[in-house]
Amino acid sequence: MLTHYLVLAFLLFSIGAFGVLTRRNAIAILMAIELMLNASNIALVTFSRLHGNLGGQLFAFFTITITVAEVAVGLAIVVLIYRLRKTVNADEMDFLKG
Amino acid sequence: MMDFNWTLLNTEFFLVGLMLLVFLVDLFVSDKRIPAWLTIAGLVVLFFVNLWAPHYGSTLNGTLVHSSFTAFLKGVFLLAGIIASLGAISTLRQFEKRAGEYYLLLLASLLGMMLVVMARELVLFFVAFELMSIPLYVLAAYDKADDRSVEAGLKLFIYGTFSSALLAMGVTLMYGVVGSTLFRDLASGLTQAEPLAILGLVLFLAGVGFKVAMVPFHMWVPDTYEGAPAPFVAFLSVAPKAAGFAILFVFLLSLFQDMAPFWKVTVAFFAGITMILGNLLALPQTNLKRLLGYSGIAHIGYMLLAVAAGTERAIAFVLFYFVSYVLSNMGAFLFAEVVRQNEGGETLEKLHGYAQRNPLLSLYMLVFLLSLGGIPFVMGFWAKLYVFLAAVQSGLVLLVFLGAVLTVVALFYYLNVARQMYIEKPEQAEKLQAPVRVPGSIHLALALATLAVAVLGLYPKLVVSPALSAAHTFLQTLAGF
Amino acid sequence: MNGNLLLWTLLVLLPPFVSFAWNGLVIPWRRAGKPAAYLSIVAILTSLVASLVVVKLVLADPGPHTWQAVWMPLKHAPSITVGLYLDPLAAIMLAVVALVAAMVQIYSLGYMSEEPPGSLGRYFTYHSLFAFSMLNLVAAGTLIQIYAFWELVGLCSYLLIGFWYYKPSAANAAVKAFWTTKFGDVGFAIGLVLLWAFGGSYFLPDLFHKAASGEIQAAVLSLSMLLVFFGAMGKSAQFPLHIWLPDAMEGPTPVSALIHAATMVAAGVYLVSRVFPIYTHTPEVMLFIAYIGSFTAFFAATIALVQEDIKRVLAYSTISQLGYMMAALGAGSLMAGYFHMFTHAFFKALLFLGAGSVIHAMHTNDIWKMGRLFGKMKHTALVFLIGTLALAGIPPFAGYYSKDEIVVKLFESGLTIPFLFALVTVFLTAFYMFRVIFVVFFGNKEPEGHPHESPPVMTVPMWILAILSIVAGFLFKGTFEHFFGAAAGHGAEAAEAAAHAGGHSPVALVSLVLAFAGIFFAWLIYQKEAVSHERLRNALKPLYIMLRKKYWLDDIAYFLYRRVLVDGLAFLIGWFDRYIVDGIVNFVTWLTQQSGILLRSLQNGKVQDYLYGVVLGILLILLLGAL
Amino acid sequence: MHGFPVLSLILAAPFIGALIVMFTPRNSYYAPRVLSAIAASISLLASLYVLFTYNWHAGGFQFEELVPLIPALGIQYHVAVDGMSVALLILTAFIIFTGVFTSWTVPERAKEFYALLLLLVTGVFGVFMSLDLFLFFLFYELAVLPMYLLIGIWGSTKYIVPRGVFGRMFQELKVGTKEYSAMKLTLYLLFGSAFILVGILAIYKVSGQFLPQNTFDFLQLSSVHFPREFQRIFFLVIYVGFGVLAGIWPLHTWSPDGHAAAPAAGSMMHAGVLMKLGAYGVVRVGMQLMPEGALMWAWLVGTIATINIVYGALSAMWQTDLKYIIAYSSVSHMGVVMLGAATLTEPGLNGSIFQMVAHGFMTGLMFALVGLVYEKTHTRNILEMGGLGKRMPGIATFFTIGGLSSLGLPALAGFVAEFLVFLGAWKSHKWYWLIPAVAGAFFTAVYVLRALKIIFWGPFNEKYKDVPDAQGPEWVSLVVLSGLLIIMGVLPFLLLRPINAAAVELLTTIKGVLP
Repeated sequence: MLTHYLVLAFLLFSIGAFGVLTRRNAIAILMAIELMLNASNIALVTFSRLHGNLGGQLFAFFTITITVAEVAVGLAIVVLIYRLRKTVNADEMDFLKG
Repeated sequence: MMDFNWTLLNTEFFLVGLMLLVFLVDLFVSDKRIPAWLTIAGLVVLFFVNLWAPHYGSTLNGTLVHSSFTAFLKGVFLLAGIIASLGAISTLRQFEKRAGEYYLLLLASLLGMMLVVMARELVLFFVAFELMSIPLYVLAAYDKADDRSVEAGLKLFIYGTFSSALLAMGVTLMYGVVGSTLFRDLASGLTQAEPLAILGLVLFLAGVGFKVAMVPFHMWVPDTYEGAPAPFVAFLSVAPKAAGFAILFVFLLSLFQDMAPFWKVTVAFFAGITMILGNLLALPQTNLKRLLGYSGIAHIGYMLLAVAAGTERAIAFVLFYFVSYVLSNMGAFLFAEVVRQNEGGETLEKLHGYAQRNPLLSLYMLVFLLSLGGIPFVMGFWAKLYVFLAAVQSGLVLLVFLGAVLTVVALFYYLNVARQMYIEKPEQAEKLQAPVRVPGSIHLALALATLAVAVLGLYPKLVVSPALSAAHTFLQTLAGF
Repeated sequence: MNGNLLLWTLLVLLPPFVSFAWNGLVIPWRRAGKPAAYLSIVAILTSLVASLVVVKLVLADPGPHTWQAVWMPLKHAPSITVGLYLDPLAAIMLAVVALVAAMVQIYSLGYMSEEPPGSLGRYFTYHSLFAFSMLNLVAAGTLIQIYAFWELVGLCSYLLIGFWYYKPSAANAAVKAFWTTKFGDVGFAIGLVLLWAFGGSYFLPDLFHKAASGEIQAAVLSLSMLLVFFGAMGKSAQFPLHIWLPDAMEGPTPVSALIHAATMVAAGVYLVSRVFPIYTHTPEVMLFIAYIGSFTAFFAATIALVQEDIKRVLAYSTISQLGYMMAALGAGSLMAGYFHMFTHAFFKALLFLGAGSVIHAMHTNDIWKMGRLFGKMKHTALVFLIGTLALAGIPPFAGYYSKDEIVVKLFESGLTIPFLFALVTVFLTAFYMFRVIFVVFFGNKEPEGHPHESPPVMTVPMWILAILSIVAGFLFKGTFEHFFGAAAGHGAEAAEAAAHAGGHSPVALVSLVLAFAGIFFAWLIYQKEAVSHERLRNALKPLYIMLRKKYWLDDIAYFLYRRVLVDGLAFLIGWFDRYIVDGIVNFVTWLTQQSGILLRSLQNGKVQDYLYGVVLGILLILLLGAL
Repeated sequence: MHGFPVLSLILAAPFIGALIVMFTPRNSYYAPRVLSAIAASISLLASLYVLFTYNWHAGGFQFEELVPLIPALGIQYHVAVDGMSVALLILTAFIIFTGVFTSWTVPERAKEFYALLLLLVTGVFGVFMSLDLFLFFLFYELAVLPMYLLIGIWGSTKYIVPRGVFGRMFQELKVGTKEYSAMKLTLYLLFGSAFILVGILAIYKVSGQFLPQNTFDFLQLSSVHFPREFQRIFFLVIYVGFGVLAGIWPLHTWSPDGHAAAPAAGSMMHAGVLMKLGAYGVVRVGMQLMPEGALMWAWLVGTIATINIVYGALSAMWQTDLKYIIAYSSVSHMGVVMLGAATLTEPGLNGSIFQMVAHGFMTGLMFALVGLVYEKTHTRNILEMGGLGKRMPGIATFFTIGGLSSLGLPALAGFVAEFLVFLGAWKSHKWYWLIPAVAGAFFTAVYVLRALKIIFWGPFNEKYKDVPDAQGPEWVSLVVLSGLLIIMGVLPFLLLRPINAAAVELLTTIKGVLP
């Protein structure tokens, strides 16, 4: 049964990764990354159950916290760039290249 | 049952104290140079404390290990921190009130680095890793009125968090395979037989590959370096990478020791393409910071060579390499900052006539370039030589040959920079008379770095012997827990 | 070498050097022109006087008088030495060189009087250097020294041919002369290396001794002496390396007289004479020399038949006469060859000076633009006639004695083909020389312009040489026979034959008849015009063209130099270097740069595309793991 | 041991000179020039003192000075000279002395120019007198690097017309420009020095097996008999490393481009002295430390040298750029040097070392002249010249002297060297080396005289009617160098005596290991 959760985690991770690669909106990309991180949270909890210790769940809390911090920073940056460029399309962030 | 050894973590506590102090001072003092110099003074004190505080051992159930290896690395981080702070003072003057944040974030990242190299437990490791990374995103976008800086921040952020997600999944898998977050359990549990363990290694390599800018995980480097403020880039280009290498050593040599044949080939391969791409891509660059970014990737390639070798000497020589790299690369970035402040940009043609406008500054840069290029009797020469030596001893002869050939390519673009300063003339002749103003703090940093590069170039033993003993204890502590 | 002789010898050798150094270094002095000229002349006259004393001393005590010193010291291998070697051969040559040089330099005062002073100074500076080098070549004690001065006289020849360097023809001729002689010297140099490696010394007495005692293997000795002879072929303009000499006439005429007639070109002959004791041990090489010499004599004479430039006629005649000398030496008669060189020096210098006098008056070299000059330039015409008679071998002029000797020697040594060549050449010589005489000094055409007799400063030296051209033959024949008659090659047979050679053999008579026949035909065609030379020319058109084209040898040489060496080999190598050797270097650089530029396009600034890099990386790691 | 540290004086004079020059006032015209001349003169006088007091009867290393620098690593300041070094010191001292005067009219940034020049020459002096391989390498790099800036800043550019399939490539690389040449030269030489470094470090490493401590000390190392296999590999490494600087085929192509682009004094130093440094390294480090390796590889060294001789001469014949002609002639003449060394015979080695000096003076003279011609006519294309003899008789005369020396005319230095090498070539195991060597001499005559004819002879070119002859200080270098060529050609034993002492010693080392 637990493998189902792992499969779910894997799917979530893949959807997240796919989203990061294909969505053009910076906010959407942020959300996709959240998905990936959440996938590992699910996996952590699953593994925690599997091994019967609490290490994984503990880890998951830390991951959530870190995710929050990352999102806070990320959104701030997206807001900044929206202010400067009036767009949050990731494809248009190509001033720096070569 | 919880052992806790405070003295082992005295630098970290001191650092936290320093952060608080800087925070408070920043709140109440309007002259933002005061928190700056406070940070620098604190870091210098810390540097020497770290140098002369031989409290080695492990604490918190062996989840944190402090040895001469970590001490050495902390020295490198602190050195980078000092130079980055010195370099930032004049840059931050335009940001008025926000200047204090820079130092706080820098110190936070430093704290993360110090912890990450000490961590021997996954949760601690991951938290420290993020503590190191997140302030860097903010710092990259520090100049929020400059859309290039913000773009650099965004790119670093997206790339970084994506990699974090990969790393998180990697660590999760490691935990999943063994059921413990302690490295000593993981070391015995992660075997080649487990497919998930292999997947864990792959994701781990991808995550850390981002941090050290291993090709093809390097693509954020040039953009971020070009866009972000130079003093920060100087820091970004060395300190997190040193941490990344320490992580690589810890994980590969202990956790994944069972998969050594696999990762050795992989790292050797990536070392090769990193050297090639870094050098080749640096060739057509016209922006100094971008050029240094690519050349930095090439340097990472050389160091990965030593990682692939994976011997005690190789570890020592990577440490040595980082000292050389911190001094010369950060020096070069600070030079770029001086150029930006004077000319309003860092493209190479801005350098025309510099040798005549400010011979001393040009001389500093020349020394850094020679060191980066690996010319004898500046430090970079020995760094490269030692790494090659270590790699040859591990039988990576072909890669060393490749590296040696690419060194000539590297000299091409380093000398090209020298050419812009010494040979090319500015378009308007009267520009030759315009002086180049060098802020005192940067001047101090440049002078010290140049001096160190030259002295250590003549007498590398000063750093080599501590590096060797650090590597020795590192392997001992790996086996010890 | 005793002190007295050494002192006089140095007095011969050094004054020209002092003059050269002074003229060369004291630039205002040289630029003044006349002072430089006087200094040079005083120096060479001093040498002349001293050389006469040396001749007297050496003839009284034939020596050889030697002296040597280390030049390039080596520890475990034979050192290379320099020194002096004086015997009658050298002493007489010293006097000849000094005498002709002195005459020519005095003559030049008149001939070059229209030159600007700076140019005149340069002229006499070169002359001094030449005199110094030539005298030292003659007195040299070691082969390496001969080689050294050999090259130096070559240098002087180059400088003097190119004296009027702004004339492209002169510039080309100078360079051609240097290259051709240098080409021969390549052989000389290799020969020297062999002699050092096997003989262990360059000191002439040592070499003579080692050759005689058989210390050097016969084959090696032959080879090295053959190679040395190549050098002589270049310098003495033997076929096929003669091509430079006619062109060398681009130089001032006195230079032609001194260097390209009397002295330097004779250096090859002198060299062979000098090391004749070695050549006597290499009969094969002697044979080679005889054939080359006699063929050159004939070959050059045929070309001389159709030349229209008075100096070129003389140049080919010089080549021809040098061929005679070589043939004589090859036939084993040192006396004949050396004696002819001795007499030839006087009358050929005389002829050139005479030609110079004519050119000076006419401002042209073309014989067809001259005519009936006898009446206008009595002195010149007379001395020219004397020279011609000597050259044609008419008794009692000097040439008769020496040339006769050669023909007889060739006959006696049984070298049939060389002998026949020599015999035919006698006829040809007389013919082409008198062709010049009749066309220039007599003939039926009035000369262009207003020719006038040259000043005494030119005619007096000519007369001195003319007198010598008359008397040198019978006056000195005895002396030469006494000193050089015995040293013959080709074994005892030849030596025996040489002993008989005094009288008038039938061969000599035939030769004389041929000479008169030559004169007669020349008279018939060019004076009497019984047969128009134009019709003759048309009748023998192919032959005429071949001769006019100088057997195409110059064209072949030019082709070899220009098309094969410069446009061919050098172009090929140069191209290969720039585009292949260096091209590879550049290509690698270019490729590196281009790949950098190409890779750069991957970095397109779009962060999501960057993330594909990460995915690619992960796939790569997995792929590596699968491997 | 010698009382007065004369070698250190030779070394210190240009170095201190460079420092002082660097701090002269920016707008002073005479200060850098006069100071450099003084520094060069001090070195010159000291070198002459060394030449005339060197005891060639005794031979060996004299005027020794030893100061330990890093005893732990066996690194020390150890200098001394033997006959070979003496000859090359003299060469270097004269070339820098004359180089200072040749560049008297350097138009801009004179003080940096002179400082770099003196720095470079310090490196050269150091290499020639170092008896410590580490020190040797340090000075070697010091000698190689300043050239980049010397060419880059004060060099001259010639655009090669892009043609055919290579056109685009050449254009993109900027082939022929001074930047290109400077970069090419530097990278090429550093490529070589990587080999040298590997070789020296290997020697250092292996020395520990035979000596109580790993050492860089040359005298100690020369007592070591390195293993055969080691010598086989590392002689080659050293040969290639130094060979690049000596211009061995096919690694020579930096030389024409570099020398052509360099300023006159730079080419003088580089072609005159630095290329010798390569040959010196092969003989000193390669042959003397690894005699067996030298024996094993003599065939290769000699064969490549003969290629150099003929190939360089023929390439020179094809060039129309005056500087390229001289540069290729250097390639050819360095072949003579290497051939002499490869013969491993007494005359050959003597000739080789003598040729190093002779060619140094000769090529120094030639580049000085070429610099003058270029400066006055502003073209390097010989086809645009012609008839210059009329306007610059002095330059023409000295050019002739230099050219004649290069084609081996007796009474000039080139002859002595070439002839000795010929003798050596014949005496060596490969007698047929003689043939290309002699042929090379002939080809040299062809291109030298051709160039002379095209440049100075022929009808006067009205375009150059206002072109002046050499002036003032420019004469100094011409007179001194051609005087030296003549002195060496007429009195070769002055220099051959010390050279011979060194050559014989080296040969004894090599023959000593013969089976």
